[in-house]
Amino acid sequence: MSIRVLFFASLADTTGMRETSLDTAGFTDVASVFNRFVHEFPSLENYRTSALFAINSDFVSLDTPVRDGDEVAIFPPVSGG
Amino acid sequence: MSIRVLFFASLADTTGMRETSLDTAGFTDVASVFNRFVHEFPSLENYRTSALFAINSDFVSLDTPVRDGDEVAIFPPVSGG
Amino acid sequence: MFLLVRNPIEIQPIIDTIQEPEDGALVMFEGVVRNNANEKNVRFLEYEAYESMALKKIEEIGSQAKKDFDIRDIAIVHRLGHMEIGECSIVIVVASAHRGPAFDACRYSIDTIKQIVPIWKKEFYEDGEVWIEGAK
Amino acid sequence: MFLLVRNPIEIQPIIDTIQEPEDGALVMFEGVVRNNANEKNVRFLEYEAYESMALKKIEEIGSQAKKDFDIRDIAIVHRLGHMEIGECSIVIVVASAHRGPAFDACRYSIDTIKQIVPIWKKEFYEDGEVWIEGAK
Repeated sequence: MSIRVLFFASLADTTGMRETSLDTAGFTDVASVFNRFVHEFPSLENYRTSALFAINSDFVSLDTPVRDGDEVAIFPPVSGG
Repeated sequence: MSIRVLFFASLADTTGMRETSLDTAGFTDVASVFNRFVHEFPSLENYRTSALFAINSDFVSLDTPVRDGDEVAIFPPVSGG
Repeated sequence: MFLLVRNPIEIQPIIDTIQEPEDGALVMFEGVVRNNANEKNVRFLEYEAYESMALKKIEEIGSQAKKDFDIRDIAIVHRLGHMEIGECSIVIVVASAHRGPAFDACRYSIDTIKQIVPIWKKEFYEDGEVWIEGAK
Repeated sequence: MFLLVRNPIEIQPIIDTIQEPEDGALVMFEGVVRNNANEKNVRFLEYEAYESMALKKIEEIGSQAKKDFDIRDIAIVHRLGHMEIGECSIVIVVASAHRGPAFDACRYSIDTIKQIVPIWKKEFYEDGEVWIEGAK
């Protein structure tokens, strides 16, 4: 009963990790997952409005529910191309 | 005292020539040159409104004067690219 | 043809892969690494991606381009990793009978890639390095 | 770089000729010989030009593109003579810092070339041949 959480680019630098797992218990939506990491890495708060969120490779918003087995990705605005 | 006249593409086919020279005498403007060839090749008349005219590689109109030594080109609408 | 690669991209093999005898126009875009940005000299770049999602989004953009514009096919190849000045980070090739839709589809695709595909560029200067966030 | 040529055009050498380290975007157009036109099968094409004027007009269009759009450079190479299906009749490469002006300049250039450059295409079908007059 867990979710995988991925960070990329500056957010991987901020959290010092690219990937981690969370026990699903206690996490209801993307915001609850994000808040969990803001608690550990306060400067993540700066990204609350600019960060992008995806579940299983589709964009979602902070109020999207998370489910067991989901891959949740948190990343800054993109700059590819 | 002459002008060079060039034909291209379907107009070279119509006139059976790609290049010829005319004595300047009697030719005042592009129209007078064009009319000279319409007289010899009546089907050229069909191109009076669609043909393009150039003197020394610049587009001109039927009423542009021709001068000794000019290179006058007469050709159909272009289709390059 | 939608690919993420880590080696230099060559445009001619991409053209050869997608071109068909009924095509009359190819419109192509190459993004290349510039030697300057934000008034600083850039030494080189690194591109990182959320690869599975990036490829999925690139495929979605290509499919949308084929739906929205009268084109026959589109190829999008994005390179990841270390890139030197002048090297190509992305190639888009659009093939169609006529040029208008090919221009429109190519423009749409690169604009949308820069907005939504999870790939990030890190610029390395003489005096440091910066993650670029957000499209230009 | 403005050329009329009679041999096959390769795009990469043109890119290599004009690209500079300050360029961030290349937008390219290739016109290629289609296997059909006006609902007929095309076997091959021949292009004829008023060469001195064609080159002059191509140079003027390239200069105008550099004046009107914020691009660094543009190359235009048009092939003349016999061309088989799938072969390239024209390549345009626009190099600039940013993509927007490069797309606009490339589009402007091919549109204008098709309107004013004295080059004509003859289509050869199974049952005859026709001079094409006027741009599409």
